[in-house]
Amino acid sequence: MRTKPERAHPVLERVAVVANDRVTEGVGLLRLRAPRIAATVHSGQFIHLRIAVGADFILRRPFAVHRRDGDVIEVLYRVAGRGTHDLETKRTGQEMDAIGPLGRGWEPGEVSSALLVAGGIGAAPLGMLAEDLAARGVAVSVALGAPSGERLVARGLFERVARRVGVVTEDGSEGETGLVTLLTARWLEQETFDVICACGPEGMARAVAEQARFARVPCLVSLERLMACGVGVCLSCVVSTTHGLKKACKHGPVFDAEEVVWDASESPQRA
Amino acid sequence: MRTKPERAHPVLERVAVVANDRVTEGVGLLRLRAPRIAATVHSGQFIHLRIAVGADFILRRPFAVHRRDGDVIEVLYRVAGRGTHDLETKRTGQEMDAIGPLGRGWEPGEVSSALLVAGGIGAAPLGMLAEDLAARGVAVSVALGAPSGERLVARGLFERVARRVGVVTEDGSEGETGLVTLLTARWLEQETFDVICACGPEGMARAVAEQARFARVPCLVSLERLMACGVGVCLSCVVSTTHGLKKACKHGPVFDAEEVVWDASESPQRA
Amino acid sequence: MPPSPRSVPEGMRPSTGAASVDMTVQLAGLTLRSPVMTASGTFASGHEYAEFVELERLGAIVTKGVSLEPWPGNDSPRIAETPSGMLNSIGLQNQGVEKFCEKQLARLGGVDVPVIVNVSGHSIAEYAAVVERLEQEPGVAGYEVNISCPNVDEGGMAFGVGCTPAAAVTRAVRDVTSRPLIVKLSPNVTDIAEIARAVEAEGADAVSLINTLLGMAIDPETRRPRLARVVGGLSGPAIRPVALRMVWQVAQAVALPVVGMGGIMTGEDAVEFMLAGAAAVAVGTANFVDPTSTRRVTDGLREYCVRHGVPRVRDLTGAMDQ
Amino acid sequence: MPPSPRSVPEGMRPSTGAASVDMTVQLAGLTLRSPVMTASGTFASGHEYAEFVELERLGAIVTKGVSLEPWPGNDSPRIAETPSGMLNSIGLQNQGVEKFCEKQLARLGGVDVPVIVNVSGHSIAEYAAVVERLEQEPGVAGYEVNISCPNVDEGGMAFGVGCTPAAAVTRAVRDVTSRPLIVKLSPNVTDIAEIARAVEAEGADAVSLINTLLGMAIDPETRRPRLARVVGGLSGPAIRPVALRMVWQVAQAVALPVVGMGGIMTGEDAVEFMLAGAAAVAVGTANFVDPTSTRRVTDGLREYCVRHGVPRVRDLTGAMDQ
Ligand SMILES: Cc1cc2nc3c(=O)[nH]c(=O)nc-3n(C[C@H](O)[C@H](O)[C@H](O)COP(=O)(O)OP(=O)(O)OC[C@H]3O[C@@H](n4cnc5c(N)ncnc54)[C@H](O)[C@@H]3O)c2cc1C
Ligand SMILES: Cc1cc2nc3c(=O)[nH]c(=O)nc-3n(C[C@H](O)[C@H](O)[C@H](O)COP(=O)(O)OP(=O)(O)OC[C@H]3O[C@@H](n4cnc5c(N)ncnc54)[C@H](O)[C@@H]3O)c2cc1C
Ligand SMILES: Cc1cc2nc3c(=O)[nH]c(=O)nc-3n(C[C@H](O)[C@H](O)[C@H](O)COP(=O)(O)O)c2cc1C
Ligand SMILES: Cc1cc2nc3c(=O)[nH]c(=O)nc-3n(C[C@H](O)[C@H](O)[C@H](O)COP(=O)(O)O)c2cc1C
Ligand code: FES
Ligand code: FES
Repeated sequence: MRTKPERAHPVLERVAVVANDRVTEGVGLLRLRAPRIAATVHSGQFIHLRIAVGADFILRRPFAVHRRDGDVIEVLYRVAGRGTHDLETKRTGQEMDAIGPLGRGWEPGEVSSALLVAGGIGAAPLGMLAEDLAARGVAVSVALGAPSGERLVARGLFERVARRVGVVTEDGSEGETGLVTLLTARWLEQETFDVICACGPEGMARAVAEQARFARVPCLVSLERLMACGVGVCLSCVVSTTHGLKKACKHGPVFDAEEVVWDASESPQRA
Repeated sequence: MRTKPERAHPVLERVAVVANDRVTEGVGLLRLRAPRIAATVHSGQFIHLRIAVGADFILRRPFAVHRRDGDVIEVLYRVAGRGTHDLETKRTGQEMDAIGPLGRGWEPGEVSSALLVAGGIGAAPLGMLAEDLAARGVAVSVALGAPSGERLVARGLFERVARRVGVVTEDGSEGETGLVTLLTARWLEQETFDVICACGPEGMARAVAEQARFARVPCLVSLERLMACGVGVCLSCVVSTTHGLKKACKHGPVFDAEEVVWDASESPQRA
Repeated sequence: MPPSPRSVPEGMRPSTGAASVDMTVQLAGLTLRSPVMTASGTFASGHEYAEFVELERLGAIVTKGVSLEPWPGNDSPRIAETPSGMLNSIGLQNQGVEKFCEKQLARLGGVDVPVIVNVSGHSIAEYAAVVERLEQEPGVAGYEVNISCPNVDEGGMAFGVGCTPAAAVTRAVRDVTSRPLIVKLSPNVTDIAEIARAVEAEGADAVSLINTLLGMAIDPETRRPRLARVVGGLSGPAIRPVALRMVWQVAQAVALPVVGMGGIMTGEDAVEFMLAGAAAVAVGTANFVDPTSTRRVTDGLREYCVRHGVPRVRDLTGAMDQ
Repeated sequence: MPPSPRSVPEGMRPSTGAASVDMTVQLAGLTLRSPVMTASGTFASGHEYAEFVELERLGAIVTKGVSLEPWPGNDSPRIAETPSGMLNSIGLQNQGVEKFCEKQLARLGGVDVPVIVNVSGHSIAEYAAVVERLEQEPGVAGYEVNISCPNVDEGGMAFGVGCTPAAAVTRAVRDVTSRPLIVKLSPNVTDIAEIARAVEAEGADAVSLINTLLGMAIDPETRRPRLARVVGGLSGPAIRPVALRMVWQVAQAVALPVVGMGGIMTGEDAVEFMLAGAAAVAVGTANFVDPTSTRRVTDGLREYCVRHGVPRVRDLTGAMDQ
């Protein structure tokens, strides 16, 4: 099912903050001038960002490219710890260095309809995909889930480009009450899709993958792992698959759901 | 000779940058709103400043209080390494925490004339002293030395309050050519002083102390040591004296030159 | 350290007030008000930091190392900063046990906090002699025997890197005191659990770890070692992962309570050490960075217990989930 | 790392151009173009970083550890960040020596840089068997025998923490190859110099150090260890002082050349290791932080030599001023 677009070599680029705005509680949108990365990035790929130099935390942090806008790439980030906390303080004009574009992104192939499923910040890697699919005339449906209305992100973007956007929150503060799989289950009963692309907590991705399997719809999932190098060297980011261990940074982060051997303990969100 | 003014307990204070301006090549003047420290500081005392939190360098950095101006204390700093490099980037409004006032400052006692000798950034702890002495009607002479004219600091302040300011640079780019001891030797021949107060590279301080001894003028020197705690706990800052090892942070940084057992290897400037 | 941006999930803040956490712990026969002690050599005898923290809220004050005769310590420079840590080669500078009793101990007399005296020696006999002298002092709550100082040529670490000498020092001190006896272990060994077992067998009441890791730094500009004595002890956050691993190994190896230390900067760091098996913790280098560290660590530990519904802080000891 | 604000004093910049520094060093019979090598496990087999640095400018590429049969490595999570460092418990995941020769080695065939293969084993016989297989490969310049991996249950570090097993592994490998043989030492020992002497006696051509320090971290929120395998190896700037001290100790203890590593991030860090006695250095964790690290370290080392008028980089080895 997956076609393999030519993937450009990653580059190390000095990127400059164009804007960094609060989107909602604990979520920010960073716009980075990154002409070289922007030139070749595919949806679902990520950058490995060096947030701080000389800080006591030394590793880079991986972030999906949420959107591309000419020379600029956007990163939608949730404040989770030290690195993202520092990211929040970056101001226009400040520079960081980024390696990218990295990994294998969404490669849905030739499709005419697609269901995108996002849990919370899982919407990040789906933004560019929704735009690209819509531009290609694909009928895009988006199911957005979050714990509460304030945790919903990127709704505006999806509403702009998708044929339909459904919202589910656990506390019912916006849209239907429950988990996003409530909605996807219903939609999958009502109609067929050529592909499902999901990103969110690993439990959600897994549940969606099961629904997809049951509905016999090909499903791609974007998985998160702790990453040191980001370029396939250190073996810190392995994902158990039916073909053995694969590197999330190189063979992923997007995997065919069918090949994933789900193992909750591998996900960094276990914490 | 030394009277012992009542020394207030040091406090831990959140201080805010009021201004941070470049003074000359590699030297900056930091103005910090620090009402509690400013309230009790004596000339020659210092603060122990936590420049960065979460950086890979963890220790505080000691700086003399150069001047006091109401609620504000001034720090004249030379960019020497990581900490002072970060200090240079601080902007108005940023906060740090400081412990102070620390140590035993200049305690010249009742004098009617004083010779202040500064080598380069050694002028820092002499600023407030010059102002205080002048305010008490003491005739203040200041001998300023530096490698070159651009490395001269605080000249304006001294010219405002001192009866006389002499300048010597090693390259002759300003004032006389040579070492500052050239000037102090001449002055000490020509007239008498009730006290000499010196701060600069340890070699300079030592040379001035020898001249003072020869001229039978009491001499105080401010010494620098690497400091971890700054409050007399860790024993990292010891100075060899005729009364055994003393702590620069607690018994100093100002010592009676007569009691110092000069040992070049103890000075951090050996590097 | 900046406040952790990790926000407490709604509904997880239990209604129990902070006051309801039982912060007491038992250590070597002592009941401590809190598991947060001071690490030897980083708090002097408490007086200097009394301006920043209430000494009475500490679990215990552990003094700077004391020897029989005055020791001059090492040449300067004695410290160097390293990434997230520092090296020191103070070399146990102290005025000897007589002056110590006369000055420091006397000064602590009025303070309601257990005082544990850290004891050094060049020989087994010296350790015992220091303790014998201290036995006459009612103000001493117990001893921490330092067999792990990397900064002296004779004695010090030499006793801490082999089972036989470690056992011998412990025995010699045990023979002259029935007060609580903590032995402080060196991390510069292949198997720290083995040393812990050896001192346990000779009657130690507790072990504390880790002392500093032996390290070094050179100034490329001068080509000279940054410490006059060339090598020194590495402390601070940099060593925390090593310290935590050793606490975990030792806690599994012996029945004795363990005092954990090494790079503790926050309450959460202390939680890590307790989960790994420490009954109490000590704060060292953090005092230099922030003189209120002991209070901050204590408060952070209590808040953690409140947040997680832990009624007694001692319930954390060894409670790592594996 | 930010550029050091320490400015070069006027008049100290010698007129000699950068090109005039002789950067070659001798190591275990090999002539390296530069003393800067890669640390095993942090550079894979070079291919991934070829997009960021010229492999031909490296002193040598040291590959990820290779064993006889494929090893799956440890469970995830396999890394955790710590102050100025990181823990890893990758566990020597590799595809086995056959696949290694077929894929990685073949791929490096066209690259003009010495390839040193890092060798692992669960048993002495396995080490020898891996090397025997590699002897058939002309593309192998030498071996680094890893007796110090803290991340596997059998073998690995167990061989590196005692003189007898360390000597036995060295002997077994020496018996099957006359190629350059480097033995990689564990820092998790009481006396690393003693182990170095033991492997020297059995015919090692060089020693490399340090491998990672055994460490651990716990997530207070979940109470679980941050690594699935609980303990892992600490690397990065945090361990540099310990690494430097060990290099200095070992360089004094043996006549063999020493490859120094542990937290090298800049050219000046490399200078420190050489001054302490290293003939060459390896860059590990820094590659993850900045993929151009090997180049940056090489350039920094050369610039240091220019600035200080050092004609041959090898003149730095052991040139600490004491
Ligand atoms: C390929 C990829 C793409 C990602 N894209 C995005 C994105 O577009 N937007 C976004 O907000 N986040 C994204 N993440 C997650 C993001 O990398 C982490 O939230 C971030 O690294 C946390 O750094 P920190 O220093 O703030 O938190 P830390 O203090 O390091 O950790 C805080 C919490 O975040 C978790 N965490 C740490 N590292 C990762 C990681 N690599 N992946 C997932 N969780 C982690 C930890 O387990 C812990 O619970 C992505 C992760 C991967 C692997
Ligand atoms: C009591 C006291 C008062 C001082 N007052 C001033 C002042 O008013 N203005 C000023 O510019 N500097 C002052 N110093 C020196 C100042 O503390 C150091 O320059 C500063 O700590 C260097 O920090 P860094 O991180 O920039 O440099 P680092 O990278 O830490 O070191 C760079 C260089 O500075 C030297 N150095 C480091 N720490 C000290 C130290 N504690 N004392 C002296 N040299 C050191 C090192 O040996 C090295 O050569 C004072 C020092 C002391 C002890
Ligand atoms: C400056 C300094 C002095 C020390 N002096 C002693 C000492 O006298 N006796 C002792 O047992 N440990 C001494 N230590 C070790 C500490 O008590 C502690 O074991 C070590 O620093 C690790 O903890 P930390 O990382 O929190 O500092 C000293 C440490 C430092 C930094
Ligand atoms: C992710 C990772 C994997 C490693 N794998 C190996 C290995 O396979 N064989 C080996 O001898 N050392 C291995 N090491 C140790 C490094 O080669 C090096 O000795 C250590 O990391 C210290 O250097 P550094 O601080 O520069 O990283 C590994 C280190 C890391 C961080
Ligand atoms: S993050 Fe290093 S291999 Fe994937
Ligand atoms: S700096 Fe700690 S005693 Fe002076």
